[in-house]
Amino acid sequence: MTSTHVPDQRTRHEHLIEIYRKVVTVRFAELRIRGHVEAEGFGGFWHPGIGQEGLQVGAIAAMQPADYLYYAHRGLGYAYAKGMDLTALFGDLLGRAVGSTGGKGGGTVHFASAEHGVLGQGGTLGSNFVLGAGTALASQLLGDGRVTVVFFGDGAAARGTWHEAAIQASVWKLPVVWVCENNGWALSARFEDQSPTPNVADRAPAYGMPGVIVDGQDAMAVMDVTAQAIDRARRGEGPTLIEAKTLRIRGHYEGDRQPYRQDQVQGDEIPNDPVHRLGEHIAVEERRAIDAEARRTVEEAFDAALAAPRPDRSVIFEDVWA
Amino acid sequence: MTSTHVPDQRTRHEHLIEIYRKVVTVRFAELRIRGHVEAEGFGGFWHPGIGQEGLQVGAIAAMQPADYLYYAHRGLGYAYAKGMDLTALFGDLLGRAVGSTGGKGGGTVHFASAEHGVLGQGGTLGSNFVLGAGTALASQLLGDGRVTVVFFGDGAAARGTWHEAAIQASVWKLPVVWVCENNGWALSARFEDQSPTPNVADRAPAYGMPGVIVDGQDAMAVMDVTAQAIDRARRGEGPTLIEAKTLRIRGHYEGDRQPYRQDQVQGDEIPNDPVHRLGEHIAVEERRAIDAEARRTVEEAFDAALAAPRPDRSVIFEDVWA
Amino acid sequence: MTTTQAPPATDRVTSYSRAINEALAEEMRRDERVFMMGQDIGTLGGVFGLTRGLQEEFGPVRVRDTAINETFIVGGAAGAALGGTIPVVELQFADFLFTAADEVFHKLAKWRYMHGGQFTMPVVVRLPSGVVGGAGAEHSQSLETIAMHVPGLKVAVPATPADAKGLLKSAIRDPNPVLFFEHKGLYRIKGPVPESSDVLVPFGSARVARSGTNLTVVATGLMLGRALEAAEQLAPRGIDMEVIDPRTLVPLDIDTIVASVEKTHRLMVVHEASRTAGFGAEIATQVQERAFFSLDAPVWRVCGTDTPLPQDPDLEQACIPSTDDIVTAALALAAV
Amino acid sequence: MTTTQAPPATDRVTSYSRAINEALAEEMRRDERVFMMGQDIGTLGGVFGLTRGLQEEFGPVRVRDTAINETFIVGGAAGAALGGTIPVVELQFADFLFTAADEVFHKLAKWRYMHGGQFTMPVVVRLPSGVVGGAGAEHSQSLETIAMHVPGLKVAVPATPADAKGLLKSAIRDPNPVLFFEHKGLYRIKGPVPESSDVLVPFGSARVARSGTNLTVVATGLMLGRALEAAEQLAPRGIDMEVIDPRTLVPLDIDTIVASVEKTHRLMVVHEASRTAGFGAEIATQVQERAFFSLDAPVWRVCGTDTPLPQDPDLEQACIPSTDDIVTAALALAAV
Ligand SMILES: Cc1ncc(C[n+]2csc(CCOP(=O)(O)OP(=O)(O)O)c2C)c(N)n1
Ligand SMILES: Cc1ncc(C[n+]2csc(CCOP(=O)(O)OP(=O)(O)O)c2C)c(N)n1
Ligand SMILES: [Mg+2]
Ligand SMILES: [Mg+2]
Repeated sequence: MTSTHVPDQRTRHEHLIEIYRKVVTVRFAELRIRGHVEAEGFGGFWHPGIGQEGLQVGAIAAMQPADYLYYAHRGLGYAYAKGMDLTALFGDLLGRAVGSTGGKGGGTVHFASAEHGVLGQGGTLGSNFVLGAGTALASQLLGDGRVTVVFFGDGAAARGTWHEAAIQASVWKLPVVWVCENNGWALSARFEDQSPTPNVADRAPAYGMPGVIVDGQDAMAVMDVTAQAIDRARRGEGPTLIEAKTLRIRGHYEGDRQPYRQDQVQGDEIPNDPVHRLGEHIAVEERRAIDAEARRTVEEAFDAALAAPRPDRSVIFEDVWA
Repeated sequence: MTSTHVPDQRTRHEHLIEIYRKVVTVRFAELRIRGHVEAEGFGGFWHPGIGQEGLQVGAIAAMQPADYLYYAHRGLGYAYAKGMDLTALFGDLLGRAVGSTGGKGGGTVHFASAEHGVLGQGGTLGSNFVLGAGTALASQLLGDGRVTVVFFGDGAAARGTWHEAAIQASVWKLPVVWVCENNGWALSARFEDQSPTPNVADRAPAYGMPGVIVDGQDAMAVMDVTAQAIDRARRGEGPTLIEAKTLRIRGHYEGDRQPYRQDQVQGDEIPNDPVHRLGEHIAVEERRAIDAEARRTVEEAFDAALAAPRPDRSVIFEDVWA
Repeated sequence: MTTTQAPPATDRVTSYSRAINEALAEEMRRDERVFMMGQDIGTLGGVFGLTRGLQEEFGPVRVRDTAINETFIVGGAAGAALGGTIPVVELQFADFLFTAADEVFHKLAKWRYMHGGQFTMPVVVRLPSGVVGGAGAEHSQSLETIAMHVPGLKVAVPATPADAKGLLKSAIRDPNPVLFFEHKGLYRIKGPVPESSDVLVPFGSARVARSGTNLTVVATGLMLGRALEAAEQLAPRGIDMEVIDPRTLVPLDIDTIVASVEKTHRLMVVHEASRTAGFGAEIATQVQERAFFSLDAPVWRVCGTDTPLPQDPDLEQACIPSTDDIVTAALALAAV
Repeated sequence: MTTTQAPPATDRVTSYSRAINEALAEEMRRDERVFMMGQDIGTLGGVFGLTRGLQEEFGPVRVRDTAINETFIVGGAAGAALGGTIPVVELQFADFLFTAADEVFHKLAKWRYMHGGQFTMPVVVRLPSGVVGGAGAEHSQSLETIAMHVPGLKVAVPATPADAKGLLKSAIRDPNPVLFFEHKGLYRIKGPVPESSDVLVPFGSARVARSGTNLTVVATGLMLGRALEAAEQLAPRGIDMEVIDPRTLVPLDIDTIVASVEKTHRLMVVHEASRTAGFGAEIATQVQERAFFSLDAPVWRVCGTDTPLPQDPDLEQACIPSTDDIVTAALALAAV
């Protein structure tokens, strides 16, 4: 894979550094949240994205700032990579007024940032398929040149909304890119037990679109295929289905004891760790400096969020109506 | 295609005669209904199946009596072919107490016959996908050896219920056969404008199932491919997607003036008419006798239905609860 | 349709469906961000003909025929609204709310709230509703109450051509999602409609369709005409009915209804939707909450039966209130 | 949970979730046609643990893990019922009724009717319902009223372990489709449950959970406990509340409620679902229809707010009635 598709004029190495910085920041964020959940408990459900940060950050690295993002529920890597403020993200998680949702968040949150094109998430899996296609339709209608990227899991790929959105998006050549994080599990269901084909990407031909499989632990490779798909979408050639192969390291939610799981990966082992894969290409000193800064950024943001006030209960009546 | 898959010991020619008899009976029924609608008007919507009778009868000829049927909305060929009484079918249409629904029918009816395994139809397109898979699941659970056949149109194939049902049916190897009547139109929408692939059957590989295309005007060919699919299903090897290529001769409903339509076929022309295709193989005398009998059967049944009383209005309170 | 006011000089008489068609055309002319999608709305002009001529005027890019994919029609509209457009979509039958229910009741209704108010959701879903003669149990329902129960959706139920036009224009300009229930049985009725393209009917303002003194009747959609007919039949029998059409259920102009009941002391709600847990119950409850001591009798309901709707056109009429049913009930209620 | 009767000698104390689990196991043992499907109900035993141990006992053929396909879970159940089995399916959250709404409100509710009564539809859909602490706007709703409005569905809303078990067993034996709303916030509560596997709680029989003289309160699910707590707090203040749990909304035992109101002359309905067009309105309306002249005051409602539910667990509590809210309202209503 060449670097022709990277979205701006920086060198490939500069990109790698930037991606590493984000991946490692998300990693520290993941660990910080886990620590908090383990120590303090948690209202709601936190779905850790640890181990999947590389593909999240890699794919988003191929987007333009104005492009639209519908993220999935596994972690906050997507939103951070798209430019959202960490304190706002932690604030959402902790139900603080500084959260991007003004404190309505908490648990499996609905981050959003109109400014960064982070359009949110539906709590019902697969609803993002139709919304994402619709946003791409708006871009086509307005001629604004934006592309919409929609993340989803291997489990969500079974929802009928996929079928309805994908057929229409393909026929209308909508500028949308679908990124499947295939981590092998949908809660307790193994992908291999619930899919008639070995890969989600095998379904792409039914929709007349390219299906691309990529190693989801290789952030740079994910960036490259996503960049190609985004280019194609922006050229008006329609959607692409990208399947990033990854692995769910932890339970479905933090605290899930995974009684259903017999595979090797347990606890903290991250095979083919995207942090290490990227890190290998960076000089040790530089990497240490990035790591230290990332850790500090996370600590400061988390502390700021923790210290922020909770919203007044009256906010429940806000934002029902525009 | 050999005759190995015909479901019983009759000769292929005996089968052809029987299929012809049913096809021509359905044709007369179609014409009788059209005449009635044109002369008397009609409460509701009648979706003519004229020109598509060959594939409906052909596919059903491959079924065993105990097998289950979910039909589509295009005519009544399916239900008649599965053994239902014509007077009951016309009675449904005309809102008579003799209808299989006891008079609740009328217009786009919901025929049913528990006795003949005719399980009905959902008024929302595509709902039969999930119901059909479910009935096949019941057969798998009960080990009753039955197969479920589900008819649907090229338009209905876009519904998400297809995706949800097909994945699960394939993974569980449910004994279900999907028969798509691709007549090129979904109301005013051309299939070619709304499908990312040239054929519905092109979508089968996404679901790990065989996709078979057959000339829907060739009733015997449809019987053969359906018989193969049913055998496969009965053997426990899972579902098959059959696409029968046909053409919608008339409007979407009787009375539809089709302002959206520019293609050649108009009015009464039936290219590649399944009646003629079958008829060519039958001696003229024999054919005439069958035709005469079919016409008489239809007339008698229609008259009987017309003469039957309408139900009392009190039936509206029946059958809400078991 | 009986109305008490003569049409003002600047009105002309047109049909309910034409009025809707005009509203769509005018709003699309006014704002380029408005677009439409749905099944068969383009070349065909809609199964009920509501969008006729619009694809000719605005082109196939702004008037789009979709596949049979209600989740996309509504969910795609939600996404398109987030992307800066104003989608006006049609479900071919209001019942198909159920084939896109997650999109309607979760995405449209809650997206703004769930994401802390950062987005607006200016989507109109047009919903041909009610019995039309033989369309069956899944193509004839009146589902507006469900929309009323789920917070975040505005709900319009126009009963006249003027209201259909004026409310639809308001709906398209509203930054909130609106479920717009058009009654299929009213598409052909005619009535006065303002000439000007600037006349809007605001949401949350009930219309007193007939003023009276003995008994208040609240009715919507197809039932409004029947209630007005019933009123004419009852007048010579000494019952002077006030007939109120709320026009929108969310927001609901309960003040106008309460004021009427304070005058008449008796209330009857008439709706086509099945009786149990229909919007009649909500109106009855709010009225007794607010005007309990003004009521001389219980609030009564004349409603659709608690049954699915049969396919047969005659039986289907047996499932919804007739003018006679309203007359009979009114006589009985007046006597309580 | 406070109850007025001491548990009979043959009861033992167990949890609401255990009671449900027992009902499932007993009915599967009793009738081979009963099977279950849903997401994560097999190896995991359900996200809320309700089906734990059942796949071990009955095997993966009768306790089946599905993909994420709610239309199949419900529509497949409908088809499986037509094929001679008795499906008991789980939607992971009651809110997912909306991802399978066509299947629930059209297929389950109307198939028998549409096809002239030739088929029965013995399907139970288990629906973990209500707020549970941070599950958000699309995982916390109380949607039972919608099911009440669409004819053809029975609706159970058990509030105690005994009722959860007894009603679920009745539901599985019922030839009609049943939506079984289990309250997620009650899964861990404990209460007396009969030892015998033959004890059924019939549908349509309300339970007087506390008898009283001044004020009738109707409450379901999580609200029942809060109403009973409120009653204890109010007793010393001179208000003797009668608390009634209808247990099923379809059929609804309105007779028991009306009889109580004829004694107390005041009624308050408490529910977690959003206020507008919730089942409180239906109960209020039926009561004033039938017992208008027995009422000394309007029927009041203490309900969930007309807002989506925020994700935050504390804010979410602000959206549903607390014990304090019930106490305050009861004091005010008693003073009307
Ligand atoms: C429509 C719907 N069904 C079920 C759920 C419950 N649920 C939440 S996450 C999840 C598993 C998702 O698996 P996958 O899509 O592979 O994402 P992953 O968790 O593996 O990242 C399930 C079943 C839901 N939120 N929405
Ligand atoms: C879910 C749903 N959407 C829309 C409709 C309205 N409708 C009825 S038939 C039809 C066209 C169906 O086309 P196809 O499936 O190809 O069948 P055909 O009429 O060609 O036999 C449409 C859009 C419906 N009944 N259900
Ligand atoms: Mg997964
Ligand atoms: Mg077709």
